[in-house]
Amino acid sequence: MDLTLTEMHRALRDEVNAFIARHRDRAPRPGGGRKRPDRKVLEWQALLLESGYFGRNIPREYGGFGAPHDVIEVAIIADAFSRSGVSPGIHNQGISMLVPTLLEVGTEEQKRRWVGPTIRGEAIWCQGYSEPGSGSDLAAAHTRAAVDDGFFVINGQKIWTSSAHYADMMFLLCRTEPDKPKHAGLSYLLVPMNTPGIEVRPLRTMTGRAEFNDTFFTDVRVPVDQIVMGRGDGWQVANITLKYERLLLGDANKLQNRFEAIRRMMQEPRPDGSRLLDCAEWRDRLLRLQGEVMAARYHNLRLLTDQAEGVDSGLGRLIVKYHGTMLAHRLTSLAVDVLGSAGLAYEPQGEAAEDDPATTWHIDYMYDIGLIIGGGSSNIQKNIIGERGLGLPREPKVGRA
Amino acid sequence: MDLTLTEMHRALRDEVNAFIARHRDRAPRPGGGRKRPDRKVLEWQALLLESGYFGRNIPREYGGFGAPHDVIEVAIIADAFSRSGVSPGIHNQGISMLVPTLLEVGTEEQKRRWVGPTIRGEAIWCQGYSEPGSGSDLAAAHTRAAVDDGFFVINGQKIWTSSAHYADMMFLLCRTEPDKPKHAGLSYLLVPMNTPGIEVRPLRTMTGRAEFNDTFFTDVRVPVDQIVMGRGDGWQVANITLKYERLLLGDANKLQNRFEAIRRMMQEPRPDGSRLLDCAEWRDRLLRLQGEVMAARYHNLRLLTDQAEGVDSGLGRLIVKYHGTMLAHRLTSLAVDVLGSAGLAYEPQGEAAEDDPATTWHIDYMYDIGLIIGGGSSNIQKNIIGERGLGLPREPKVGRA
Amino acid sequence: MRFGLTEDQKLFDHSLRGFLSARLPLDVLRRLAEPGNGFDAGLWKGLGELGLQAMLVPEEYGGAGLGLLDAALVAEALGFHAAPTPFAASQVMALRAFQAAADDVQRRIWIPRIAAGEMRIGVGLGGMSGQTGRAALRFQGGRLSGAVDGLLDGGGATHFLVYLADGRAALLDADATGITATVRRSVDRTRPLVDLDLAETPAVELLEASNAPLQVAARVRDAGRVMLAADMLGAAQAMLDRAVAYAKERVQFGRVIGSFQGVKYMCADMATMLEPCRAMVWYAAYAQDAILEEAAIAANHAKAHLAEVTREVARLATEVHGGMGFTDLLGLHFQFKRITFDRQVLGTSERCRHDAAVAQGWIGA
Amino acid sequence: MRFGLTEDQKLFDHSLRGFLSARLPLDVLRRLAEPGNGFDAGLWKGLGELGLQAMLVPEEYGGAGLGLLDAALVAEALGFHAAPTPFAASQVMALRAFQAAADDVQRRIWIPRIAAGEMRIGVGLGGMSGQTGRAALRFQGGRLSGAVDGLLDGGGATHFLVYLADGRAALLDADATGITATVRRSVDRTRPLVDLDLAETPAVELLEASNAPLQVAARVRDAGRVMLAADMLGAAQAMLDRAVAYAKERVQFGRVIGSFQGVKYMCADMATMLEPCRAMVWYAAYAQDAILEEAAIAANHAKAHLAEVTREVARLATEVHGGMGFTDLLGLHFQFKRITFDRQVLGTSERCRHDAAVAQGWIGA
Repeated sequence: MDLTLTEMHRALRDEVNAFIARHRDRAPRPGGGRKRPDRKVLEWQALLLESGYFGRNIPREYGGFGAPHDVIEVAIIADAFSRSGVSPGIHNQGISMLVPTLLEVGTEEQKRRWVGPTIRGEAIWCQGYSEPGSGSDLAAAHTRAAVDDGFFVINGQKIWTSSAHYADMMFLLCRTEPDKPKHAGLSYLLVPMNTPGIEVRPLRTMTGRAEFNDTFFTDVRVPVDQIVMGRGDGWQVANITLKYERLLLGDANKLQNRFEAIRRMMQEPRPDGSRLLDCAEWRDRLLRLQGEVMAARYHNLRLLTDQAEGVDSGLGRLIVKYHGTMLAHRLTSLAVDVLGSAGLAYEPQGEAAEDDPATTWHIDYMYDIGLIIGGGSSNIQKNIIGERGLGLPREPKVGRA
Repeated sequence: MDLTLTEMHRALRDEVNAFIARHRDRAPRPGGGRKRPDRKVLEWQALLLESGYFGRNIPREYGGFGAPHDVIEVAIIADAFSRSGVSPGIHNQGISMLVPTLLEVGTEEQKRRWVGPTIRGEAIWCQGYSEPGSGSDLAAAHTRAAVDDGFFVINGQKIWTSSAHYADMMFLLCRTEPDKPKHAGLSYLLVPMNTPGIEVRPLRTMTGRAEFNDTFFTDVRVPVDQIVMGRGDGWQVANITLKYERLLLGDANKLQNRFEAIRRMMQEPRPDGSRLLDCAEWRDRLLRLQGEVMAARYHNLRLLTDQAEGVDSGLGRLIVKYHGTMLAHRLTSLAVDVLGSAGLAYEPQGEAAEDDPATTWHIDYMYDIGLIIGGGSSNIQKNIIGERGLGLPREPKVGRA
Repeated sequence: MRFGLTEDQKLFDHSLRGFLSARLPLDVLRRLAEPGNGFDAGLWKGLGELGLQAMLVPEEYGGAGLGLLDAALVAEALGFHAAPTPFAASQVMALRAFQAAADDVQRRIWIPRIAAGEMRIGVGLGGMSGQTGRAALRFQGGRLSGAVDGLLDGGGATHFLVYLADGRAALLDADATGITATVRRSVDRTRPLVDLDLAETPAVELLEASNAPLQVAARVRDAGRVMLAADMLGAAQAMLDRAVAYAKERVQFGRVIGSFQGVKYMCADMATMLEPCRAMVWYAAYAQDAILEEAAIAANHAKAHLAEVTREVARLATEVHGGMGFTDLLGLHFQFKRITFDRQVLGTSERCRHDAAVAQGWIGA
Repeated sequence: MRFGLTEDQKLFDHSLRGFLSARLPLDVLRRLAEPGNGFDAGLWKGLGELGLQAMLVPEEYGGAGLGLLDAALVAEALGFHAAPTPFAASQVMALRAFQAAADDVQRRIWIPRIAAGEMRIGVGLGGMSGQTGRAALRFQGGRLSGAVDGLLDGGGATHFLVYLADGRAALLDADATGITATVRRSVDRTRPLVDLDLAETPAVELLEASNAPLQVAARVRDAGRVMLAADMLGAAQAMLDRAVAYAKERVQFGRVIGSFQGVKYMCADMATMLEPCRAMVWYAAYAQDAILEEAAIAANHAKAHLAEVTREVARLATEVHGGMGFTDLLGLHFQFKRITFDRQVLGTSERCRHDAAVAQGWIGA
């Protein structure tokens, strides 16, 4: 255990803070992610990459900064951006999920072709996993791709493709070997979204917004080399991507940011001059959550260390998604209660409405349930934790119900 | 809905209160149940029976008071004894579980023979259900009874027999039809505990006390007419008994008594003069539990009405054990926290120690977990609620693991 | 003598639910909810024909003279179907305010109009309810100035009943001079919140015939809290019923998902939490009319407890539906948001529990 | 530069656990725990040989100069094995009190004796810790009178360190005149609570060399809270490990019970709650030495959070074992009671969270 800052760490911290102070006017609003990055976002991203505050550990040959892994450095940078409220750069599915997957199992050519444009925000990816009939049971995917003259020809339907309406590319899980057993018949393809035969229809959720899409494939042709690993390896690759998705979904920095925002709300005087933080029953509720968020943060530091040292955290990693999404929902539950009836006003359609903290908390209160369900529902997570994490036996197989 | 008191109800209330005031010196300490009732307990029980404050709705020919069912009357009597802190009579497994079972499916002769002595506290029963290999899976019982010359000859072992060391009788679930399927091979026998071949060994629990026993059967002979319903009907009879056990375990009056006791603790001034009830975080915790206890109490009134009207409450009844035992444990959790370190002193062996509220709360805190497990664990309860209460499909059968 | 519904109550409940079920299929609900003002003239008329607007009104004023338990059954059914119509404030709280604090003349004028369904009354309790938002009113020379936020049942209202800090209540005509009513569409599209800005608005009536106006206001508030508890009960029951039905149908991993203990236990947990709530709501409603010494305690605990339980049920029922539960498609979210709305208005759980402690004399007001 | 244990720490942990595992099989634990005084001379000697008594003592006084993170690993291992021995108060809190508030002479006399394992020091913080019970002491002319309840590590103690209300601490010889030490066997048979009655008992030393005695006392208390958090972590981890092992073995309904989602999810829930607690305990311990501005917040939250989580784990792990978990037979209850004890002493969760709020300046002390 060594969390003391070396001279170099102190220098980095000062440097990041100075960077933020000097350039914060050039930064876009934090958040976003529901639209294609605009020029301001792209320029900011380029500046962050060049300064080593984004993609810090990604090798230079793939467009990153190429610094060696250092947990404290990563924590220092995240902390400085979080406290200042300045955008830490783009976080989308391509960056958080596809890039680490390619770095882990992609070919040299795939890494050179895709990592750079993706982390620069130029190539936007969406995820083609879930289907109407297979939500939790991803490996039951029916979308099929038959080989014809050097091309995969894709037919089928995906749902929950979150940025399909403006994405350039999709990483797609589909069935290429229909004669093989369920898990062995899948492949992981990289599909340009402008390929003829792809139709994207917006999917409205309980929040009132259309954060997701249905995506339909009719004879969509992609060259056979647009595959990660080999034919029939799709389930393996998809699980690597899911691993990164689940870490993203349980993100401790997000929990910390939320907690701080709620604390600030409770510290603000209400119309009658009193503060909710002075009411012991409310304060205790906040404190309980603070304790849980702290545990999540320190746990995250432990995982980052494991990652830097090339150690698989095992159980410690497997719990993150379930733990983080449930805790996030409990945080937003407190937030909406703090807002009381004043938080109910809600106009989700307008761009401006998203700046209203009350509206945002209520969107999050619902969206969090989507995150509990998405990326492997809580029950799926508990299966994984129990079976892979604790070594408990699987549910016995039964015949078709 | 009619909870208004008629003139007759008011008269009953006054009468009960007057009875308590007049006779309270003759009443034994409430609780007990870990020893054979002594003369004082038996005399008090006789007085309650004769006055119609116990066994009120049991027909006269079986030794009860024979009053028609009336929810309000039952509530009035329970409430008066609860508020006064005076013993409402004996509650043991014979009275709460065997008597209603016999009244439901026993023969006329069985009712005449056993109900009276049992409710008078003269005949003490213990329950022979669980076995070392079959805790949750009761129907897997291996204890067998073969017929020989007009007798069942019993061999095997039961655990969790709670008053076996002083009981007169056991109601025993055992396998009499080894060739039939699991659930169809059982019978429900009434076994005198003084029959040769029965050995009782105390079983110490986590509380430090021996509230239960292991009971061993070696060639124990009971006449073949000592059976409730017929051979192979044991699982059906056992389930009737379990129904009453589960209502007993989730008892709303007990929850209410506990809540009131904790409220009184929190209202008492501490050494520094402050009261825990004035600390909003503690008060809110108590209030949350008060709300839950209220829901349980009103729900119980609803069940009593159904019972009086001969309606099966279905789901409403099936949830009682799980709901009540979990809530009870949360109540004792608050109680031990209220006591703080002062509650830790613990001498469970002495008789006097049981008068110490601190000790008692810590015993209950652990014993409550036993009650969550016993009488069908929470998982078993959730299966029952889901399958019988909500009509969800059963777990598919699989071959031996 | 018995704790349960009468045959009459069961029949009425049955016909009301039949009506709502036929009248509010999902596509109609979507259309009615879109404007978000919580009022539809056709639905209002139909509910009037079923007797909803006159049910609590004493017979002498042309009503059915029923009690709050009957009203709770209505609120539960409205919550179950997420019906976008005024009721809790307009037909229950406002009527109770008139009964307890109006003088004879006022009663004779207004109560028959309520019974006839001619009035829809948005009610604002301001700070007394524990709601957040503005609540600063001046009453002088028969005119009201200032602002009060978050009136209930204020969409499509003909009148507003607003409480002053001293417990008196002023009845305003929705079309009066100096009145600006902002109807705020809420998370729950089936009911809005209304903010009033008042500039020398003339009061039609002032309800001040009670000797204990603050106590009367608290009773009106408690009646409203019971109605919201019942509404939450209905909405949560609908979500549970649908989750159970979905779990019996949906197949994953080659099995109906309800056969997995994971899903089964979620349903069992919901049922275990929710089932005792029904008796609690009944009791709390009944107590408002018949067991006055327990009325405040029961009402406050019912609101708080239902809010806690139904929040869990709302989440779990959505989870059982998986991704589909999170979409707009199934319309499950109407009940989800109904629960959210009920929880947040007329005081959050913490506030209601605080009021329950006050009602028991544990602490000062 | 890294968040994790060093190779040295892992080795030490491994050898300590090996020792405890060999030394405390269930039958031995039963025997040692029966008197309930939390002390066994043989075990004490063995742990001394492993270096437990000198580990935190600076090298200049004959110790190993390790930090609180090392001590937390020890506390975790002791909790895992429910070891009936003084440690948290005797070897950590007392030593820290000497380091922070003893003068040079006092240090030179006493700290080497602590390192040598010659002293076992029961510590009483009285009201400062949030413990219930008596805490009224008068100090006059070098003598102490009055009473203080609930000292930790007081079984088999050679000395007692008791805090006065002003934050100074008096060291008493256990055999001194006027001292009555009542060793109360507790729910947790592996550690007792000691009540002291004092009548003009001479103090051996008075620790008063600090300029901010109340702050020092709070730091001693916080170090104790971290040790208890670590102890709970170990005890809960032992219960979880055993529940998982049992779930892999026990057959019901023709299947290993761990293959049922019902049981599997209980285990998954326990692991999900407990796993992040390990990093929290490490951080809280490390912060006491190296990140002083976060030390109080981290210590108080660690104690409170671990208490909440391990209470749940204790119940769930017992439930997974079914009836067997409730018996005395498996000895699972030793860890259950260890958790109970740790939660109830040095301040309950509500108190620790309150102290965390104070440490952040949210409210006054």
